[in-house]
Amino acid sequence: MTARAGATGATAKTARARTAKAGTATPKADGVAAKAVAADTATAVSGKLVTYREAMREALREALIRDERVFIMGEDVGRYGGCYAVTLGLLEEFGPERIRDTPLSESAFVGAGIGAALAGMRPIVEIMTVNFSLLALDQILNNAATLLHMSGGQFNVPLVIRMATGAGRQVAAQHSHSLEGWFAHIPGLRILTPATLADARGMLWTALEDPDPVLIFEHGALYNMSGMLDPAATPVDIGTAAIRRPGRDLTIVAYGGTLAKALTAADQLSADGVAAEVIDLRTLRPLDDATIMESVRRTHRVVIADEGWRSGSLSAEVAARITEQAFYDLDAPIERVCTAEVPIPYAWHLEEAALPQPATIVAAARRAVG
Amino acid sequence: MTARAGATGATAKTARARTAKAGTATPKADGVAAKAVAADTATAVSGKLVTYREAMREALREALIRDERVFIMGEDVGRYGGCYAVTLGLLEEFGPERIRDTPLSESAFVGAGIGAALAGMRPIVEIMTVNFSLLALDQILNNAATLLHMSGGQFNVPLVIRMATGAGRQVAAQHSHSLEGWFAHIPGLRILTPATLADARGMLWTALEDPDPVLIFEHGALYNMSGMLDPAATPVDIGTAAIRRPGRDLTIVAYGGTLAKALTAADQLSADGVAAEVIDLRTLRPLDDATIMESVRRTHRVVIADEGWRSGSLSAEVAARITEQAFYDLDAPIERVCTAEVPIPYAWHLEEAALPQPATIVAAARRAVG
Amino acid sequence: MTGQPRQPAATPQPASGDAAHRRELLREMVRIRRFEERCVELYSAAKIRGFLHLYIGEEAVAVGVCQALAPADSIVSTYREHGHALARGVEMDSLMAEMYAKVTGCSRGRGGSMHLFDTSHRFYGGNAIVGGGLPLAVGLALADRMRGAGRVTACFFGDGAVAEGEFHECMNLAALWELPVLFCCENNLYAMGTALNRAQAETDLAARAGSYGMVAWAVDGMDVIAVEHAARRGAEAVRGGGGPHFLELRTYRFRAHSMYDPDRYRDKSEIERWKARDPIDALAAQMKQHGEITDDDVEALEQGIAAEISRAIEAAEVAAIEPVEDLTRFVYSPRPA
Amino acid sequence: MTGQPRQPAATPQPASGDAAHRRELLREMVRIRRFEERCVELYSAAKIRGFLHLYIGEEAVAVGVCQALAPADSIVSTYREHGHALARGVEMDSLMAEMYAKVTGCSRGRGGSMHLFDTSHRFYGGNAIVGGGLPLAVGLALADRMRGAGRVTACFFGDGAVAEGEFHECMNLAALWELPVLFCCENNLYAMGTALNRAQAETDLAARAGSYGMVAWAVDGMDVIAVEHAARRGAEAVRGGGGPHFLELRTYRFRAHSMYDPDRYRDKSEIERWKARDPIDALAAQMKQHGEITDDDVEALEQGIAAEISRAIEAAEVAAIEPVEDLTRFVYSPRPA
Ligand SMILES: Cc1ncc(C[n+]2csc(CCOP(=O)(O)OP(=O)(O)O)c2C)c(N)n1
Ligand SMILES: Cc1ncc(C[n+]2csc(CCOP(=O)(O)OP(=O)(O)O)c2C)c(N)n1
Ligand SMILES: [Mg+2]
Ligand SMILES: [Mg+2]
Repeated sequence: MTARAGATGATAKTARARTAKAGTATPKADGVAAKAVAADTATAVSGKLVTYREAMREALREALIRDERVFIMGEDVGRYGGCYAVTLGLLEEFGPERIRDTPLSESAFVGAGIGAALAGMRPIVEIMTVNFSLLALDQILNNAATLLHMSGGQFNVPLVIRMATGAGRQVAAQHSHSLEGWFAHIPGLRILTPATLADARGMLWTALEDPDPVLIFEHGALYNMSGMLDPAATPVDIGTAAIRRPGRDLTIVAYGGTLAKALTAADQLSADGVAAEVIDLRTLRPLDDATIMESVRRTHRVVIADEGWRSGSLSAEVAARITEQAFYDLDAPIERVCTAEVPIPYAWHLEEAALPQPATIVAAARRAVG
Repeated sequence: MTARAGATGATAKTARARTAKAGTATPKADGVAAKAVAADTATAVSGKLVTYREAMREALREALIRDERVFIMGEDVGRYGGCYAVTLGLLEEFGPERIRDTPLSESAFVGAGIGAALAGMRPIVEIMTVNFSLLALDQILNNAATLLHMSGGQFNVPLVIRMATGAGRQVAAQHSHSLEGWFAHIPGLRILTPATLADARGMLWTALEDPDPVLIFEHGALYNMSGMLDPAATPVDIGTAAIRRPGRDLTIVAYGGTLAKALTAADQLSADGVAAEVIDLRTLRPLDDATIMESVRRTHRVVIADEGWRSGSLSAEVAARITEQAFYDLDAPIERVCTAEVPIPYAWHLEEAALPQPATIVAAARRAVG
Repeated sequence: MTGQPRQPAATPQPASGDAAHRRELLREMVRIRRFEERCVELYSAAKIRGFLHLYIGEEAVAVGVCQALAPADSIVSTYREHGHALARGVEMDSLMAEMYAKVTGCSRGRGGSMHLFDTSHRFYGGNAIVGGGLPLAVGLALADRMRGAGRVTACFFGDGAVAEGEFHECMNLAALWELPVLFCCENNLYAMGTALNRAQAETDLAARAGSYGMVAWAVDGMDVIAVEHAARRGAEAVRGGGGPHFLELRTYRFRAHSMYDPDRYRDKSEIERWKARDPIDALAAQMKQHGEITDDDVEALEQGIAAEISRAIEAAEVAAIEPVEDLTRFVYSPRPA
Repeated sequence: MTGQPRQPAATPQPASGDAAHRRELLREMVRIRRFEERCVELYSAAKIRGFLHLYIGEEAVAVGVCQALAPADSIVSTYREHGHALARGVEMDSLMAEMYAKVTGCSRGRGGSMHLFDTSHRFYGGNAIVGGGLPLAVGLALADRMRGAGRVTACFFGDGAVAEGEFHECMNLAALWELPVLFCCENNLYAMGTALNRAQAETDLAARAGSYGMVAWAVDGMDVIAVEHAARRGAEAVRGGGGPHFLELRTYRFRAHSMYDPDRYRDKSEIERWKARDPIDALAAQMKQHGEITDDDVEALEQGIAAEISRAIEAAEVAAIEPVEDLTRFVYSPRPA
């Protein structure tokens, strides 16, 4: 525990200073939120062309360089280069002690990450995909999320767990889950869903600075997304939502894999003269109620796009909170666009029909404003 | 597979006939719903004094007698008599082939239950408590719930899984979970939460008749609940909610462990002249929207009492649905009374403060009607 | 506690008795090989999508093991399952249609390459969670055991699965309850990019299984005759009430893990060494040497298979897809009236 | 792959060299016994609530193992942990206050009997999910190994945990990476009501551990001297870079599994047989025989312990409880400013 506060304390402080300066941070105050989007857009034209995968890799490299307590552990993160090639080249650069290939033992290596974090390391554990995270869920819930409270504040767990999530590539029922909503149910965790290059690049260091366990869900469809990214853009805040597109007629709440779809839907709606505001939740736990409610108070109509199965998805929590906190501001029932309640089928047309799509978001928006 | 339709087909038919006749069934039509409560109450005065535990045991015995494909498998279900003594005596009556003690291997024996169900048996798997179910969650989600659809309708899984759930006995963070809401997120499953003696007695056989996997969550605080139960009362329908107490001023939605608290709250409210209607969800998946909405359309105000942690709990789904389906009938924001977002502490006063209580339900109800 | 005491393994039946049988083995292996080779082309043409895991190089395992199984026996498989399905007798048409995501596919297009199912062949499907099929096999065997069905459940899984907790739990349960499972561990030395010796402290997987007190052998998985022999011996022992048996089938995949894998982690020379032991070439050479098959025979066999594959593709091409309205069909069984 | 080759175990240090040390061992065991006996009374008086799992009969294990540990070493425990905590040096006051759910408790009343934690003694807590502590121990050891800390992590768990998949995964990982863990398996022959031989195909748990290629011994867990000796040998080997070591400590719980357990599944005669091997009586008898302790010494020792327990109870009785307003404190760490 002491190691955390000791030797590398300076590193941590530097990082905090940087966080405060970073242009891509998304402050909570309303007026500024729009500026954050502008900043994001600005970054996107002046920087270097990178993919989401590369942005994530660069964040990992930076962490490994900045903090010697950081190491990466997971299945095929080393020799193979990561099942999504995120960690490609890191083994060669940092060696097998810090880039650790594990056996197929999700519970053991996630739990070992918790243990190493307890001992003051800063492990980044990669679970290939959320589909296999169930095998480690006991460790995450009953140890990572619980130890601090259960020990009366003695043992914190500065662990980062990354995993891919989501459907859309015809890999069928067992490989297409979107279960981040479950993790967002667990007190003691922070749940991040980077959906932009800046967040892919910037969330990791902030997560590593966090004294408590942070889970990062990377939607599989995002890895090949590319765009311009300021090479200087580093840490971003976590815990706030961002308005990715301002609008006055309705609020579309999205995150991770649904953000791009929501933005496409907003484009289509604007052609019809409907100005949709698009919120990227960014952090699923804690949810940034303030940003959501402020938007709803302006637009009075809400669509939530969530790739989870509808019943019991995160969208339900967002809807419930809006009804609790902005009930009298609502002019129409909240619409949810979620995944159909079906194991995701292999067939392309069935998978497409099962998932939220720009067209279904547009249709929901029309119902909401209609 | 053939065994299911074959040899014991007659048994199944008899059971269906009985279901239809059973007085404790809770039909969906509105007017009749109130009658169901009356029926339930009637049963409660004319029968035999039993505990919830005994009602459940009697249901298990009946199943073992009626259908030779039924067997029970789980940790300490045999020699020990079940960690809540539900299966006490069954080993002696039915022998070790049908009452199978398993090693501490949640994933293997739950998965083995799925396999045996695929082969045409009717396993009843007991997971001691929901706290250990995470170790079997992969099998439940990726196999039990998924095989039928993924196989294009070829392989159904007629499995029943029982487990205890809930907090309230000072057994601390790792033994106090209420995760039934997670299971209710999974397409392909049915989730039951018997909260009355009649349901403890009657839901099992209906679950066993179901061709698909059914999970039964028994709140640990209920096992010692006792009351009169008609010895003839057998199967009850699953899939409908029941109005346990009629009222016109607001609707309190509860299930499992919160039902008794909701009823107590309703008593207190009625002393103040507030007539609360109490709905027992009974089945968390599929949710009986019709019964809920019909009530909301009469009362216009809602409190949901759920022992899950608030964010992402089942209460969120219920609230979201009400906002979607009965938005214009609501006169006040929906109130949710849930467990505080904290690992359940050992200390009695902290645990009490963490959980929904009659007093907090009453307070929420006052806000709703106020 | 669950019945009969462990019996000595039954005397193995004479395996692969005659040339006709060997020709059949060869044909089965070639059939799997050619099927998958066409699948690669179809994947490039985007006719097949999602994950595609090839069995090329490992055909002797599926073909050899399936010889030992009776129609009433059950099979549990993995995501690398085309070989298991074909060797088991699942019709190629329904398999190809499944890869094409057509309603005529063995899983009506819902499963794809990783999730082939077929009740009529008691093929309990491909499982894409590593180790996830093991408990199903244990449960199928438990049911058979409780009913005295005299059936065997063959359960395929890879070396990687051996590291999963599920493996341990299932070995223990099967051994403890003496269940009729034939565990078939396809040890191809890699779990994706992770070599066995970088993943497991005990690399002798038969020894690992033996530590649960079950009979376990390591078998040359590149020799279909050896596989068949061992599988027959194992299956008969299991069927005779001898409890679970374990075969470690030492094999190698000639191709990358999946179509996404650039295969950076293996030496070309290692791959070449194993390719020199190609199970098809080996059997064909042996048969030719003994005059059991001619080049013309091989040619005829190839043509027959090519024709079967073409027919399967043609049928898949024109087959219908499941109507979108039926998306949520089969999430639950039809309710009894 | 992770560094130094496996070394032969270091020469064991002479254990329990003198009478004073043996008196200390006795005192520690009696201290645990009397503490728990009072806990039973306090449970009946509803001062202690929730689950309470007694270690009575197994004291030699905790006391013997903890002799081998240095202050910088770490401990991971289970829900049956009073013995581990006391033997490790966690103050009895803070332990009793925890059972009383007071803010002065070692977990501020949030943990209770099953979740004792103490940073200052590197006591990483009681874990109430069977097997759940094993990966933590592996991770603590991994951190130590990566930093060359020369520390040992002692990990306690029961025979029941050996059946869990987690056990398998952790044994493999620890052995593969040669991590400095001393696995201490408390084999008391039962997991709740399930006897070891009805739960596991391989009942020789040291052999099971050995199958992962780690050094494993079975030790008489009723003999504190034998336990200390084995633990020292194991801990030194681990500390010297010899990779994980495994002790199967053969013991027995004299009481029921928990306060809820009517203990229907064990023969009274079996319990009596084991009680005849009470580790406290055994050591005391031996010491008396060798004239290392007198009845007066024992009496004094008992009085000292009784006084310590009384003080702990008194302090717990009057201690404050956590204010309800602090319910959600410690769900997250205080944020950096
Ligand atoms: C529980 C789980 N973890 C990770 C994966 C991703 N994955 C798919 S196949 C595979 C390798 C499995 O290797 P092995 O068992 O040896 O089978 P092989 O592919 O060699 O036939 C991995 C890691 C998975 N499907 N399931
Ligand atoms: C994963 C899990 N399953 C079931 C339980 C319930 N349970 C608590 S202790 C116990 C028995 C454990 O036996 P063993 O590991 O031998 O330890 P002992 O109690 O004998 O010290 C069981 C089944 C649990 N806590 N965790
Ligand atoms: Mg392999
Ligand atoms: Mg035990």
